[in-house]
Amino acid sequence: MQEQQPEQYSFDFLNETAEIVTEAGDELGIKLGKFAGPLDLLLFLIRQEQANIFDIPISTITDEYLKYIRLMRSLDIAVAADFLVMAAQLIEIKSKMLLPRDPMAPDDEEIDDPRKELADRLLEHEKFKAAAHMLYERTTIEQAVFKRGSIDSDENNLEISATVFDLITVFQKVLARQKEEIELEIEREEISLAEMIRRLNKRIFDETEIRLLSFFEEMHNRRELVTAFIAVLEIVRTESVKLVQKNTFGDILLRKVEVSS
Amino acid sequence: MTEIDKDVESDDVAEAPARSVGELVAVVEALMFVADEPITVRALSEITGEDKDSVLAALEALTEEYKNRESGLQIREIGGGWQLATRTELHETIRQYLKTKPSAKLSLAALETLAVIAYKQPVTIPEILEIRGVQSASAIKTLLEKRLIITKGHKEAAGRPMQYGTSKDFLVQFGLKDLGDLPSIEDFQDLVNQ
Amino acid sequence: MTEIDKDVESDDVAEAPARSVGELVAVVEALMFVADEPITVRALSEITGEDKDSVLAALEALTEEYKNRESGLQIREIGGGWQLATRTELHETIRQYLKTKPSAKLSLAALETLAVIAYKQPVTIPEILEIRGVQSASAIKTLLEKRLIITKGHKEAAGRPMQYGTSKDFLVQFGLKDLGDLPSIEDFQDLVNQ
Repeated sequence: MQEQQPEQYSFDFLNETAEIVTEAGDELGIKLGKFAGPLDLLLFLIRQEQANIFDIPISTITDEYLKYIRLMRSLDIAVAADFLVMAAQLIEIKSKMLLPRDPMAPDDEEIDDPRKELADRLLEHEKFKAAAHMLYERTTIEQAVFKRGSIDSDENNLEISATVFDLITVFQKVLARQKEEIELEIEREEISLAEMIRRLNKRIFDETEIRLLSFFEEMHNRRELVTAFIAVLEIVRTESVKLVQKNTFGDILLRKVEVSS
Repeated sequence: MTEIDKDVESDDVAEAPARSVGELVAVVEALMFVADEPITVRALSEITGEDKDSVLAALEALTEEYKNRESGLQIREIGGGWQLATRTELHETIRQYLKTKPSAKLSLAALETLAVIAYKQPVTIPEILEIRGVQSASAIKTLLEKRLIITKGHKEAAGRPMQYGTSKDFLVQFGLKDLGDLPSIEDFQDLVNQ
Repeated sequence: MTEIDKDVESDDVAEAPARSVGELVAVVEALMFVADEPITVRALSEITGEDKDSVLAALEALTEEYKNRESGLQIREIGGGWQLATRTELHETIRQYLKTKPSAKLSLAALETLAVIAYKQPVTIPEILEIRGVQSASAIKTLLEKRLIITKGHKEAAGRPMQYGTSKDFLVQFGLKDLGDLPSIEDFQDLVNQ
């Protein structure tokens, strides 16, 4: 995979209509061009060579396969691991084929053929592709059949009919929510007394006067509230700030003391 | 491959199709069946492209037919439209069926609570509150009523709170052999995180 | 409140009600109409108090009747139960009335994964990978969300991987009576070799 000069490809990548057309956006990451997977690419190459699955011209196919992967890389398309695994397998088969055959071995090609396992996999894959096509046709037909419209006795749709998958999905969401809350909690608890005093000072400096109650209401939990309360006591004791209550039961204000007076 | 798409465009009704009376009756029957509410003669006429008199005749023929063969269903003219419904005499049996119909249908709150109980059992109400962050009392009542959960004795802790776990019905309804059959978080990690 | 248990035990039925064959057919028809999913012979037998053979005979008589009178509806055996639905040929008119489009099709990747699961169930993700040659995680997630597949417990093997199989919804959406209704996978071999 070292040479960088443009290669001649025996098929036109941009204009070739392969049989595999996948519209699923969600699988883009694992799709290589039009090929859903390495087996699809192999089948395409074999068909292109008009070769037989039971007698794959492994050397040619391997070369084509590797070219395709190089092309992908040159186009900056991430080559999925599945394609690389297959590339390694092809190279391995190719090298096995190059080994001279043991002349003394029994004349049983079926067992010996290093391509057999691959051929079996390709056949199996083809079968399931045919099965997928059958399912596609069935669901198309099925969509021509309609169930009755809703009637009074149908339960209302607020309720969901649950499966095990719903259970685990919901449980994961609950755990995620709980984790988020705990993290928030931890974040909040990290507010030290010094930090609280600093914040309070800044507020009074900026606003001249603040309502004690609304300051306390900004706290997220009991612990923060306690810190805030101590901060107020501290600030009143040491700084030029005083607590003011204009009338009984009125709002208590924290006010900056005028230094000039 | 699919020829289904075709019909989407043709919203206006074409030239009156050469349709036999029997065919009109069949179409009217199917349309009443899929409609969510009583369907008017006018609507039927527009869709089928047949005049109102023919539609009305088809509806009347169908009504007679259902009556004559003593079907479990009947055609009713109601609220300015026509409707397919069950025959009044059978309501007792139908009510009985609807009542006993097993249902795994749950509200989201109940489903969440059930999930927590299934995965954390045995678990107490305060523990569920801790995990869900909200009160679960009515969800627990629902789940007990639906017999999806059962009590599992008191926890040996302060206040001896009641513990809950899933029932045998839970396994049956969710198609599980035993609790070990429940997928673990790890099983779905790869799927869900994508 | 839920009588889920009932149907598990009471295989034998209450006092046989004096009901004519015609009446049973009518009740069965009405129950099928009310049910919002295919209703099983067993459920019908429990509600009506008639034995399963009589119920089955009634269902078959009804199926014939709908066919003979060229109704716009049909009775189908599907997803392990029986269902009343519209006749296929009428889909254009019905779709025009409902103003619906055929629902989104599954991607090829999802269909392939579903095919492997349908034929190889219970099957694990690594086993699916072996056949498809590609990672199938997102396809599996889609299929789980669409409720076409369900988990089938853990495999007793290294790592105890989760196993998957098809759901009842799968049968219904693909028009299958049961899994035996699927064409044999070996039949596809001949197609491949051509």
